[in-house]
Amino acid sequence: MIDAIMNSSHVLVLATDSASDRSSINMALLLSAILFTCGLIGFLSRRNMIIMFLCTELMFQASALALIAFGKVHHDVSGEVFVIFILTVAAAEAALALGLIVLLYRRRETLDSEAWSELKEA
Amino acid sequence: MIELASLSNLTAQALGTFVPAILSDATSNGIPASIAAPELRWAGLILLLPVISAVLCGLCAAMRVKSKLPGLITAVSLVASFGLTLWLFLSLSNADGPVAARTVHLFDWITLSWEPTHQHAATRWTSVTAPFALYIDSLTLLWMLFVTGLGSLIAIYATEYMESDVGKGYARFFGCVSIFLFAMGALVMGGNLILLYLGWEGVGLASYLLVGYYYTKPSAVDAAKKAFIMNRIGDAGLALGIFLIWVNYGSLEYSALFEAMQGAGADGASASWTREAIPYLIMLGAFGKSAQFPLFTWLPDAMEGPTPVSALIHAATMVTAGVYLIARLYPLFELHPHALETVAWIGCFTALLAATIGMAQYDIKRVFAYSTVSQLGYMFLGLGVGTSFGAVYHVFTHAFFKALLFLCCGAIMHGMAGQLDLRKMSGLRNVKGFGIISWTFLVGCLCLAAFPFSSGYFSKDAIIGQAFASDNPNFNFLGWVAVLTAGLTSYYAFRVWFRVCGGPTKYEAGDEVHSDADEAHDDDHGHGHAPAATTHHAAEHWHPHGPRIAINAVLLVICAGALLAAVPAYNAMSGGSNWVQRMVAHSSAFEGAQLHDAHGAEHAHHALSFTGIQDVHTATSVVASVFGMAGLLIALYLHLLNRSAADHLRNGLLSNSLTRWLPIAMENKWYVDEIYHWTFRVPLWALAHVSHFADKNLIDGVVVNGVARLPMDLARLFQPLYNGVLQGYAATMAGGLALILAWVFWIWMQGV
Amino acid sequence: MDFASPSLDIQRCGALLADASPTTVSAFALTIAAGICAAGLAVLMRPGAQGIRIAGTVLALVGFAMLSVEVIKRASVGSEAAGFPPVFPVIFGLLSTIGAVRVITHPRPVFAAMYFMLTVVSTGCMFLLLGAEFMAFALVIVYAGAILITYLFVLMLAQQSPVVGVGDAWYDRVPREALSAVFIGFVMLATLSDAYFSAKGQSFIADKMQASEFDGAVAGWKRLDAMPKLLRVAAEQTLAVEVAMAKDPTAAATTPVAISEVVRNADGSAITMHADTASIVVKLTDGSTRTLALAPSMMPENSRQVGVDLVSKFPAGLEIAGVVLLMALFGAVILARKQIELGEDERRELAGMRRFTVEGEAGGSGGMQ
Amino acid sequence: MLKSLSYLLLLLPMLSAVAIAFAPTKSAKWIAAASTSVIFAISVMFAWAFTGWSSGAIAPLDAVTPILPEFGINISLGASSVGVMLILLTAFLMPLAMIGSFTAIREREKEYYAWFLVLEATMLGVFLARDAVFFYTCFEFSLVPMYFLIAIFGGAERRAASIKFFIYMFFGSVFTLAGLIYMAVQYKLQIGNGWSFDLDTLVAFSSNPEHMSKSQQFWIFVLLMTGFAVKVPFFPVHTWLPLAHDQAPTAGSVILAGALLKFGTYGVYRIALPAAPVGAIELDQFFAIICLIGIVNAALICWVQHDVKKLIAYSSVSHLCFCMLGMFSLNSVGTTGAFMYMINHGLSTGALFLCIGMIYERYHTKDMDKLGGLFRRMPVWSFFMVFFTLSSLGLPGLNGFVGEFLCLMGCFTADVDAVAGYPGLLGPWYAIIAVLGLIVSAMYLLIMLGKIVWGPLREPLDHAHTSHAASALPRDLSLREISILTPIALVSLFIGFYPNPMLAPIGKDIEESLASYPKLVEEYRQNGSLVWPESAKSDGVARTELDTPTMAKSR
Repeated sequence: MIDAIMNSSHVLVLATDSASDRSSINMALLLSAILFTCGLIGFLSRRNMIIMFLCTELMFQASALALIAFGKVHHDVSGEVFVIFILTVAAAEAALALGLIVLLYRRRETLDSEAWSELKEA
Repeated sequence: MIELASLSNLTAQALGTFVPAILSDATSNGIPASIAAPELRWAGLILLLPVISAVLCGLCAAMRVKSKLPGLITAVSLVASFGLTLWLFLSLSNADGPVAARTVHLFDWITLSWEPTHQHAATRWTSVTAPFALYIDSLTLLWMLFVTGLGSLIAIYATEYMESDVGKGYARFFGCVSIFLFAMGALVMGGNLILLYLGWEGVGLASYLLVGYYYTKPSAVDAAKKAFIMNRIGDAGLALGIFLIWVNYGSLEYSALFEAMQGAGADGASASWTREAIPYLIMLGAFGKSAQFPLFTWLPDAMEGPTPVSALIHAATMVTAGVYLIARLYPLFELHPHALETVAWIGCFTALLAATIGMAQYDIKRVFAYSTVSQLGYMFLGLGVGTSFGAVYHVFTHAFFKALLFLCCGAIMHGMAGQLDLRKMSGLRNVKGFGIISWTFLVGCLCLAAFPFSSGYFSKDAIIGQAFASDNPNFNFLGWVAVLTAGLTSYYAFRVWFRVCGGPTKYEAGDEVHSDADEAHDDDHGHGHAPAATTHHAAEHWHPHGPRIAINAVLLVICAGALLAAVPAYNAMSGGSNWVQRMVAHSSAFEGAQLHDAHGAEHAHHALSFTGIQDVHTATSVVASVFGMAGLLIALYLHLLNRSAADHLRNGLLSNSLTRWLPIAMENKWYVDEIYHWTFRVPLWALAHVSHFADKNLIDGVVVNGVARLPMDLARLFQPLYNGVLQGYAATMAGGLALILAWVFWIWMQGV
Repeated sequence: MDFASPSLDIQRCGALLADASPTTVSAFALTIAAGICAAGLAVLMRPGAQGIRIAGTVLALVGFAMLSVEVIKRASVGSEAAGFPPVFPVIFGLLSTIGAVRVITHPRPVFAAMYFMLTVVSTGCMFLLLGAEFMAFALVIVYAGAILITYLFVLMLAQQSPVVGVGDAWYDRVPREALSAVFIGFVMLATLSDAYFSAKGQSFIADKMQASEFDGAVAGWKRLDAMPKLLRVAAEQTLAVEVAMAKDPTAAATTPVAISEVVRNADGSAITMHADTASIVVKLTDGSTRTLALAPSMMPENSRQVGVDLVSKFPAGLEIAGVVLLMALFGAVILARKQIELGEDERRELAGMRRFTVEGEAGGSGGMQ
Repeated sequence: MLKSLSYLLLLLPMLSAVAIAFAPTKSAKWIAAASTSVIFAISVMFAWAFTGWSSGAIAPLDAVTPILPEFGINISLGASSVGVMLILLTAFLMPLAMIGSFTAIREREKEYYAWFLVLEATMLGVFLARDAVFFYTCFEFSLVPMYFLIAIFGGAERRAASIKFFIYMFFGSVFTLAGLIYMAVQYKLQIGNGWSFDLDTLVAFSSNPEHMSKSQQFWIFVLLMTGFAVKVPFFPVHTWLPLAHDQAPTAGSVILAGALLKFGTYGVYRIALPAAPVGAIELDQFFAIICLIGIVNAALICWVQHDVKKLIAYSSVSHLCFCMLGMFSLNSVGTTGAFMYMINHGLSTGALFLCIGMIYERYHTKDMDKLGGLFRRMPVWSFFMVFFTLSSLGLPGLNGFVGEFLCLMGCFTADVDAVAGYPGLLGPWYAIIAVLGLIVSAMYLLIMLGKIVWGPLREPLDHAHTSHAASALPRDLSLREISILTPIALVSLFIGFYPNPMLAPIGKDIEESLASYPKLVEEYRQNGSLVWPESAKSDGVARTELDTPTMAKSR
């Protein structure tokens, strides 16, 4: 039992040594950049409002990932705490935004975001 | 013939012989230095009484007094004012000696002084001071005597004349008359140019209010406006002149000013244009007020006012203010002989122009209005050729006879229900109640026509004689023009008299404009005229009614005045001295030596030498009398003996293509009004519209609103980015973010 | 805290970025790789034939591979050991990327949602690799379990089924302005990857990691300090281990030693930090005191650390998050509860009347004429 | 005594405004009338107790309340004799304007009167301020009440008018603020004993050749003048005025013409001229020409107006340009004239606006083509209308003349070729052109009189209907209205015949505050330029000191 306790610190943390730590951090950062970019591109180019929201979730993912990676860099768990907040916001947003999308859909019977362009002047 | 010669000798004595003696006296003394006379402060009452009367009239108007009380107040206060003036005159005049000028300081009006900044300006140019002070010399007294005298007489006349307006405009009328008398008093008695300017504008105001007295008549309102504006043009000139006087002579008070002017040559100042321009600017003011050539058209229009006003303001007193101004500043004009010559030319030209217009008018008041312009031209001619005495004497006589003529016109108008057309009246001398009018009218016409030995005769000949006496050939020419004008004057004066008073009795009623305008339309919705009532009135119940005691008495008194105005001249003929001349010679208007060096009255050759008469004044009177009699005789033939000949002549002129312009132009006043309208008013009016347009559309529309619109248009430039689609905004945002990131990482951070 | 002001930090980061000379080359390589990725994505975005799509996929994969290689190469900067090649991060990264790409390219929203789930799960794995177990599971539970399901419900409510013969809705098939979107994305990706993976960025990360290692440990011990029960358990275990280790086989029958309390300093802390070890002082039941050195494994696990941090450092944020959720709940209820009322214009339209809002009227501005 | 009175002058209007806000609606107008009357009484006491009449110096009141002491910003009060006169004018016009609004304003009375009292506080603040920031604050804050007064109680185009008024003014005075701040910053940098926003200190500082170079002076003058020029208003920036006047309620127009426009002229006199003599002298002819264009242009525009109120508004432009022409003759005579003109314009134009307001209340039109011959209907009103028109066109014996005369005189005495005189920079030609403006002004004012006062009676067709509906106003003026106009008329007459009590203190004041001018003007006249260091020592100092201490201090 005691041995198990002594070695338990390595059980879940797969990468402890500096170099492999760094390469997974790097990969995480790269992934966050890619996810964010994909989310951005998707948000800009997809017309379906649901997909657009999905893309914002993608960007949330990216930022959560970056937060955790940098938390790791700084040996600080605040990054993870912030991810909790992100999750909160994402959940709240999903609840409201999807409700709104449904309402919008009922109005125009379409999910095309271009159906809603009253903001433009003249 | 012998008798004529002896008479002319007497005339010569009266007009000429005393001149050198008095002149030498005056020149040696210069302008008598003024004496501060605080003991004469009561003279301020002469000005204060009309003010009090004006205030009381205003109160009467406010209390809606329905009696003749305002007239009474005014008459009493003006008579008291005249009495005070007379008292002042008597207390100041001693037997023969010069009346020294007195200055009476009443209170400080405008005072602004500062430390001298130039060494050589230690005494003058250190203040702009215009106290409410009186400058009393013989010229002032002369003027004030006839101003207050005629003023009170005409006020008495008006108490009856204006009676139909009792309770309506009566108080207003007399209030304005009082204001006029105050302003005229300030103009004449003021001890500095600013006070003169106050009076100058004040009489303009009174004239404005009185000309526009029948304010429901658009023509009266227009006439009032025109009078004020044209005067204002002149006033602007006067104001500029006053400023330049200050700039050049360093003071505005007469006493200091005359001193400065007499030393003007010696103070070493170069003759800058500012100095040269002064007399011309002053002249502009004088011509505006005295209705001379460029600015004369307001005076005939001003006849829209009630007739006493025409008599008082537009014949006797206010219009002579220009003459007073130049006479008062004669020392200044003597420094600028060319300016004086200009005065002469313009005066003479105006005299002729106005006489020709007067010949062709049918409205008798207008005839005399043009006659006033013409006679004022004579006065300026007199000033211009160097006889301020002649000018002032003519002012003096003219005040009486022209006031008389206007009052007669007014009485006729009063009695004939506003009739003024000389074609519609005839033989009034035989109508009951019009006798006094007719004969006093005749006296007025005789004086106006310079009938030998009338007052006008002496005063006019003093002017024309001086013109002929001059060495300056231009003046001689002007003299001939003046003589011709004298003939024309005689013609039109008697044209009126023969038409109106002579011939068979015949008349039509006028339209009662002056008295019924208010009465008929005091209902709430009346606009303009109520013709039905008037025609009814005119057609069935109308009879001419002669004036009552006040008008008749005043006519007689003024008639007597017009006759007695010749007394100084007779006095001079009989070996005494001309009182007017003495008064003038002891004032600032004395004729300086430099004007008379070359051409004394005694010299052998003058422009009229061909008549064989040695003395120029005698010669003048002979020549002028000939012209005058000719005019009279022509008038007699055309307008009394053979009236159809006049029409015949007119038709003859009209039918001849060469001459037809003459009567048309004369009857249309040489189109001066129209010329002014098209050369000044219309371009200015167009400019005003252009200004308005530019202000509204260019400055405000393009520039101001343009600046305000700039951000908006700038925003419009970027508007396509905001196409309303969510992703458009998102793309902009993301692109911006990407750009910022790229800039931060690739450019900004590289530099740190 | 070290980062007193964020601007300073960015500047320092920039300074680090600037001094290494090979960055120009590597930045170029990264940009090229990002460009290839973008090209591939751009091809994939267009609805097109199968061959082209395959080409796009290949292109994107190549780009991804180049990026990964570069990134992994960079990880060794500043450390001698080459280390074990990071198989798991690459695999999860690839999966996650494929999922993300499919989310934005798949014409059917349901499939997109499913791919999104793939992304979420593999990102969760990435979290695990980074030692954030709690967040990894939370992510999967909240996202995959809750949010994604909501999406699917909404898709069911709103999405029209594909019409036979026509296929999916046109707005799902045809992306709008894909090229410009991809370009913007490319700029962003290139910038970010350049910032992260340039030599300076890498050495910054390495420095930071090294510098903050001790601080991280200290923070961990502090959190343990804040948890008295756990501390006591840790103390007991350590004591037990120490006793076991020091147990003299000869002294078999000694009375067991128990801890009566953990001694705290004047400032209330129990753990004392030395160079790289943490120790506590405990008072034993027999009245004696004893200093115990805590083993690294005694540090509380990730979930506990996050929990303590959440309540001790961000209580206000926590409360606000709760309020946000509550409000979202209300909002969702209100939105879902009743039909939204038709606007003025719609009602007028239904009644066959003219619309109220006239074109151009909305832009009318008062003000200066 | 003086100190407490000055505070009272500022506080009482504010307190009354608050009182009105909480008082019942019915009593609002009575509170306003009473408090403005009390303020007038206080201002008279203030003038009575004022000690600077004969010395001419700006009399500091030792009333300093620090606001931001580390920046030297205080509410410090003081007054010169000129300022006291403007205070008197403002306080005199306010109760009349308030009483004049009794029947005109029937809705939202509380707001109306409260805003007016706030406005009065700001106006008195401007004339009392001795601190640049306080001055500017009051200067700008006056826009707020005026904005609401126009926007709520104005005519048909009130929105546009109020917005234009506000933005235009604001735009201009931002430059003035920049000028003031520049002076203060330079003071801080060069003197080095901290900040000061005291007007006298700043003015003395910046007019010193050791501190400000020629070009600095030039630009300071330009900056300061930009705001003041809009307020005056000078020629190309005057277009807000007709609109604002036209749309403002009667009392608003009265106060706008009577006191607000004087901010500009007062600012020029109090700050711009003393602070930047070089700029003033070098730009003198430019501004004089602008004034001339303004005089003639506005006068001509008046001629073609149909709206009486607009006509008077444009005449205001013309008159104020005249006033500024006098001031820019840069000598004692002209500047004195300019001051007389300011006061007299306030009285006569204010009274004209009141008269027009009375007509508007009765006929609900200001169109001269629809009104005419009102003498028959309203002789008392006509009397006042004619009276104030004459005063406005400068009839001697009424107030307008004195200022007009002295302004022109100022131009003349400034003649270069004259034998002698008080030095100045303009010459007769300026005055000659200005006189044209006088002629045209007589023209349009008399045309106006001819249309509405004289002539056959013309009334709007629906007059009978509306007059019954509107109010129980009598056909001619009521006693209340007469009692508003009579004091102004009496004051006009008094000033017309006895301006001396005003002339002497103004002259003294000018000698004090423009003390450096005679010498400089003389020098400029003789050399065509001024001996003034082209670059003062400030530049180098400024650059080194600008970076460090100011930034640190502002943290």
